[in-house]
Amino acid sequence: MTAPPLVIGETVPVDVGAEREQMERVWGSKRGLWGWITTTNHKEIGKRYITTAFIFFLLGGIEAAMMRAQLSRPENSLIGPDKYNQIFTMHGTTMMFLFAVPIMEALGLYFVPLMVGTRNVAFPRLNAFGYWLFLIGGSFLYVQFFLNTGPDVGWFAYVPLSGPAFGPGKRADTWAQTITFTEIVAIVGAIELIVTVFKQRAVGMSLNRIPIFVWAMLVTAFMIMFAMPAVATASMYLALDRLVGTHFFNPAEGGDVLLWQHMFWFFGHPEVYIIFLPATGLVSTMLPAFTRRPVFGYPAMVLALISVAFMAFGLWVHHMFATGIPQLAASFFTATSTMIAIPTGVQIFCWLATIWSGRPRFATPMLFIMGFIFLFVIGGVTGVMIASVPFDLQVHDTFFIVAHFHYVLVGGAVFPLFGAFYYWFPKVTGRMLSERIGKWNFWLFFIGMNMTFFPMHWLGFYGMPRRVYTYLASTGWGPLNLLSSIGALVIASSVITFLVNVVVSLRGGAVAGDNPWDADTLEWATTSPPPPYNFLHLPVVQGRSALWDEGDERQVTVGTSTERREVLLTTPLDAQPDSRESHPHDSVWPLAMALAIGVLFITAIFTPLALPIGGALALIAFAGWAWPTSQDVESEKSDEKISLEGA
Amino acid sequence: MTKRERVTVDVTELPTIVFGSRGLLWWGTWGFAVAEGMTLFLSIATYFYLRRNFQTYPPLGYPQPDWFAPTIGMAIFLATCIPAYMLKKSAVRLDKDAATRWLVILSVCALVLCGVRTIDFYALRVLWMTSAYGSIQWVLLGFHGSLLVIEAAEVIGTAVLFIKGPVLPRHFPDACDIGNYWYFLVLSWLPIWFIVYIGPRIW
Amino acid sequence: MCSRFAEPAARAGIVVLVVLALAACSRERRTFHDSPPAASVAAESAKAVRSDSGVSRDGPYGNNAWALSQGKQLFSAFNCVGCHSHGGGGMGPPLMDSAWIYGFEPANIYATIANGRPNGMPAFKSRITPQQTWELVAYVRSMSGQGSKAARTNRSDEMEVRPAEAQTKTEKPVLVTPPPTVTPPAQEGHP
Amino acid sequence: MSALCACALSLNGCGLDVHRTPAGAEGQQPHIVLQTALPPGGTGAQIAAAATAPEDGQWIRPAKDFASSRFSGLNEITTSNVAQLKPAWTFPTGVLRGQEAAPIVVGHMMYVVTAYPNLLYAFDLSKPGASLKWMYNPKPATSSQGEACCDVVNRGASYADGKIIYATLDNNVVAVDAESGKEVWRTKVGDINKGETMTMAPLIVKDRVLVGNSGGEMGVRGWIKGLDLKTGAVKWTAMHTGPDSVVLIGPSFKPFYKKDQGTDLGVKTWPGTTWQIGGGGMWGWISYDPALDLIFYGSSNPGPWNPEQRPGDNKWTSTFFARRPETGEAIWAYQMNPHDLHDYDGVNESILLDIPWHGSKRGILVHPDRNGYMYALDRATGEVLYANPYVHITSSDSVSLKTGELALNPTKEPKMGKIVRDVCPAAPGGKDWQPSAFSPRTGLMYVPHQNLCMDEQPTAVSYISGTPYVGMDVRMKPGMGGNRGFVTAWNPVTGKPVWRISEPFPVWSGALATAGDVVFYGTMEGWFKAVDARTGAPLWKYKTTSGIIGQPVAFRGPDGKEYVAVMSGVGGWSGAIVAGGLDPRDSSAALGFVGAMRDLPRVTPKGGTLYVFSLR
Repeated sequence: MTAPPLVIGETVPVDVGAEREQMERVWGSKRGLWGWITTTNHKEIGKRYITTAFIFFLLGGIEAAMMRAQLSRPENSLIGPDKYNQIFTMHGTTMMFLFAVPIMEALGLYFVPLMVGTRNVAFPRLNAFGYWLFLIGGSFLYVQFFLNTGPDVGWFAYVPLSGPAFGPGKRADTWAQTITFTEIVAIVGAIELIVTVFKQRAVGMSLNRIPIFVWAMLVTAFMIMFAMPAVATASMYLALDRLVGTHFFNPAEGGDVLLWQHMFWFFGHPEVYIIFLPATGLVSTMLPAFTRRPVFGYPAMVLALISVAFMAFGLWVHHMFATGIPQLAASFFTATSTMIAIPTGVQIFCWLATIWSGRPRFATPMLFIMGFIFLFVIGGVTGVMIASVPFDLQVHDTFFIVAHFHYVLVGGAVFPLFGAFYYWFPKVTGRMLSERIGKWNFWLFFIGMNMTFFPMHWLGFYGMPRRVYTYLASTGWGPLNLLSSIGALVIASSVITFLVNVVVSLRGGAVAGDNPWDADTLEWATTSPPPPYNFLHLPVVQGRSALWDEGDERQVTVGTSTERREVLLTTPLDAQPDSRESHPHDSVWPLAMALAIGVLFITAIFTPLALPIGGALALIAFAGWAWPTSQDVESEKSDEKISLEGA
Repeated sequence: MTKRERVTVDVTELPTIVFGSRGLLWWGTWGFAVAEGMTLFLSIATYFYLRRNFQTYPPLGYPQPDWFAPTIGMAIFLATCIPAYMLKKSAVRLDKDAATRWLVILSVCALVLCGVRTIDFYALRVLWMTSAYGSIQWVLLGFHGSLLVIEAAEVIGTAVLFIKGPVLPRHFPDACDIGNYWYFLVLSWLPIWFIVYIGPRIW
Repeated sequence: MCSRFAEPAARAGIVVLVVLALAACSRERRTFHDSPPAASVAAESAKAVRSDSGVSRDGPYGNNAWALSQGKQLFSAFNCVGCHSHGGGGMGPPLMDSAWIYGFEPANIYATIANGRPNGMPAFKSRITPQQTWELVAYVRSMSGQGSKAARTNRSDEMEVRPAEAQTKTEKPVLVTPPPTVTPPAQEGHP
Repeated sequence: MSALCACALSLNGCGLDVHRTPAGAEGQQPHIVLQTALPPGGTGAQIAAAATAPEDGQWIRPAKDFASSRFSGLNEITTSNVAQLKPAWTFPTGVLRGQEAAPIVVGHMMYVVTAYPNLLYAFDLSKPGASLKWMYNPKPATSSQGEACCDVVNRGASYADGKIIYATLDNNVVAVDAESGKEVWRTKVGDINKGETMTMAPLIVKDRVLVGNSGGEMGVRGWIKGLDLKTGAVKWTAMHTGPDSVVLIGPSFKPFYKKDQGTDLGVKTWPGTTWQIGGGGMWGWISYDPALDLIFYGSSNPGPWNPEQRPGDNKWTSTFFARRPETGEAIWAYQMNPHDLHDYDGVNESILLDIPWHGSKRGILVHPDRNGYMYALDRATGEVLYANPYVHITSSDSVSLKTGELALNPTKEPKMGKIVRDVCPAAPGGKDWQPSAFSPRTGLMYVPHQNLCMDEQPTAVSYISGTPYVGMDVRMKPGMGGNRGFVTAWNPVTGKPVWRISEPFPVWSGALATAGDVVFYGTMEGWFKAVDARTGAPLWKYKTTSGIIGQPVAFRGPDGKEYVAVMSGVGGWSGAIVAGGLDPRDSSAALGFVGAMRDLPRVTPKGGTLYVFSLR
């Protein structure tokens, strides 16, 4: 039963139950397993994405703990060199490719449609496909690891170590294919985000009004579009070298090993910002809720995001100072590496100004934000230090570097992420996380983090190299390593505290309500958890802080179909209503396509037959994906605006 | 859910079929084109990076690639912009018969070009496993070739849909975006054709 | 929700995993420790015979990628390359082809490397440890495509002088007699 | 379109490395390029007077005379009747390896040494069909086969004092009674366990049997020895590395150029003690000038090939020596390839000539070196009169006549971790062992040689006694023009080629010039060819059962007719792919020669047959 049509100026009646039911029917997924595997709802997929990525975080953490256990004393024989090689490679690969980038994109895929006030991401089937492919790729890596075929060449897999001559067996192939999986996943996610942000924003949400997290995801998505192809190309060269004997990295036949480093770091450095920018977006978006004021310097923040994104592509060579690059190039990249501290500093000062001028409330998310600022500044300072060539040459490949990038990545991304978990958990589940356990969680993490990684600066100065599975007692590195390992134990207990908090709160946490933090962004305008269609009536936005600027009444739009899935498209800059576009139904074909691609990539390691077989499977899945079902035909009929004979 | 809502915008009258940058697919298509274009750009960068490792190009002992057949292929490629253009025009007119016709023609073109691509590989006169020169030549060709094959599958699939299947209104913008992507395919071929077949004669 | 098909599926999954694990194990295992040279060739060869009847007819390392790559380095380090080139032969017979003079079983090749052969093959048992010898055996066999293809490499970081091991045709080994000692033939005079 | 199809076909037809293999060797016809006109009276060059041999119809040493002219004064076979040449008789030796030996004719007997196992056959030419009279088997150690770098060849025997004397692969010099086939003496002069072998043909000067060792690829230390003709006792040994005392450098040693002067250079120009395994064997040709009482020969390449493991000039490898035959004392030396980079041995033949030079007569020797230059040296002093390229050279730019130095091309210097491409000539050089001939009637040298280039990559190598000590991956390929062989007629007076015949394969056989103005040579496909000595025009050819890498000789039979004999049987370094059954897929096989010879197995089988031709 359709509700009576609303007209402009009318106030929405309180009783919208029938309309809700209708929308539930149109946008909801089937119940049970079938519904679970066919859904294209961005929140379902986003939740899965976040959970899967978090599980990879736990696995990566277990690997880290194993390494710390092995290094806790000199000449430890807990883990042999061969296993150790695999473990540190798995740790890096997992954290970078299966946790950090995916979880940031996953947060974007969950929250960006909510924050911009639309019903789903732009290409929902592509979104489902992306998740399945991520799951297959990640599982593939771990299955291979348990089959003793885990990569053992470091997370940046330098040739010639990872090449066919010195990387025997299939271990490096596993790495290369995992990369292929994750870069496809990242690129499709990025395209969805870009199109969602440009075309599906709520009416009135012009570009200068979108939440900073959305800005951060937009900028990140663009970075992914330009950075990921580099690692994709490089890993394709590597795979070709290894599987069919091309000579990209064979200097004897005109290849070049530095080609790998250039291409990898052309991706690899922006990668750091692909992880870090969403985290700053999270911070900027959470901060207003805990300081009771809009974030300070919105335009400066956005410009800083964009300039970081540009500069991030101009400093990859600082990873290669030890390769004997020309002095002029070294100077240039030293300059850019130092320069990127400026926009980053702008952001930090904006946050400080926001806190200074606001009324800060130190709930758990806020604690994580404060922790983030403290740790990230330390990581940033050591970053500026190693931007200088002579210093870098001294500490290159030592534990100093390990300390530096863990401060940047754990401090700069994991802390905001945990803050975000506490902040948005109520929106996703409808229940608050326990603040009491949360404080334990934070302090254990903060102390453990510093205990683990601060000593590593010293270990680096003392000359302890990265990636050695043990060291002699006479080096004197034992005590600091032991301290570091105890710190790892503290971090582990903190993460366990978090898991306990999740389990306890899911059962008996306080019920959250729509907007427990009294925050200003649009996702808090709907129920917790949000319905499949997100908003019954798509909101109209009045200002930068959507919920704070709307007054007593929320302005909404009407006129999108309730008979079929339909999204409202707006103009890219000013977000004026432009068209209504039908939206695809749930489908199993994205899963089928992901399986086909999975078969293609995985079997490609073993036989060139993978190409025709996987290609044929993908073709079938493609046909199934694109061919209109009777449901499509049905729902299209409800659109009376247009007919085939028309025009 | 306590806040009062007031309707201020009614979008009932908005169109449901839009073409070009007003639609989602246009953005998606160019999104992929940008990512793929970046990959092509990096492959071309690789070509020039590896070029520095050879005193002569092609390296001594390797024959020049044949340029004649690939250049004819390139001309055919350029010519296929016409059916792509006509396809776009007929799709915008929502003219199903014309769109079907041009899709079939474009399908034939795509198949012909797949055949031409096979000849292109022979015209390299080098195998990928003989040296980095051969490797990059093959990868440039192969990478664009895989885009071509995938696009051929899409064009043919859409043609079959227009002939056999239920054609929905939203398929017209889809067909239009096939034309857009085809332009990308042709445009990206030009630099590759040039550096693979003409380049070794120049540098 | 899915307990009915979960059990057989899980069982099948376990079987598949076990098979994969076995394949991956023999391919990816890496043995770093080593015993000194000059262990008894007979005892080592006996080990190969055991492994022939038991685990693998390709010798202890025929399917092991690490051992193959080690064998390849040893093949250069111990100057095997000088005589046999990169498999095509020279002073010594080619190793890429199907013809074997002194036997193609791992134990035969072990004995050849360790003890030498009368037509110029030197004995290496005082120089190369048994494990290294087995690695060499595996590599030598891989040159003609014996053993696991998945464990072999697709190219070297060197000048490309021959198709890589993984791209070499798998030959069917045949025994050939060593070059005969020459006996003067009867004279064939032409009027 | 047709070009395209052809391209497609060729790609399909030839498999992996089609682009490195020359097209259709079999179909390619040799062609001649006339480069300069030959004066009707010849160039004016003559065989060094004291080193000539009177034409007695015999052929008692491989090079015919001490001047190494390989010129037969017999003139029954001429340019006009050579087309009627037919096999008179043949003899399959039963040894199917490379046959490089020259048949030796003494009186009514002919003697032939085969490749390993170095059988010596004696034929009685006076019997119908030249029946086998006896066979001598020196029974060389079988393991010596594994120490010979480039096939188990033997370059022939010499006759003196009623004995046939030759060297076996396992380093025994044997003297066999020419009548009975009984061993007279046997002297072991080298050790196969150190990688030493012997393949050269001894030269017998007065009562000295001069022999040297092979093994520059095995880390041997090179030497030349003078044995007593009567007893086989070693009378002197001159090493090619080490202190002056063992190199037999004494007060009368007067090198022409400063770069070759100094004491104990055989030690000082090597790092550490590497001179002890530094190569520099002597497995090629020796000439002798009775007037100066000097022997002339070159030493072989230094070891290992990887030059980075032996910085320095590496004296006295790849060096040309003049010594006294009685005592071995060195008189002068000239190092052609200091710190040799590309296996340019100096062992090629030298032909002793007297030429008009700036208005007067000058006694020179002409030596086509592996490095691609034809050297004309003053026999008495070692001064370089000219050194002109006879093949395409990229490895060096020129030879300075002032300092005697070779100006290397720095871009072709092998460095670890690098691959050097297109080094011309390749490791076997512009010409390898295959000896040239000289005709006093035309005054031209007839030089059979090859046209190859190579890519090379040094690798670290450690010395293991008795195993190869090379440290270089090599991949050879055809040189400029795509053909792999030439026969070049060289004007020794002007230092310029006169005409040149292109052959698809390296011309790995020796040449023979006769007074009938016919030049004979064999090709690796198995053709035995006769060409006009003045123009190079093809006159006659005969297809034998296997590729020819032997040395043709001419002699007068007991019946008074002129015969031409040659061994057919492909092998040697260039033919190792066939003789050793090597795998053509590995272009580094046989030290890289297989890379250029992949199509040879399709053209010729193994063989080992003696062919004797005559008019009838």
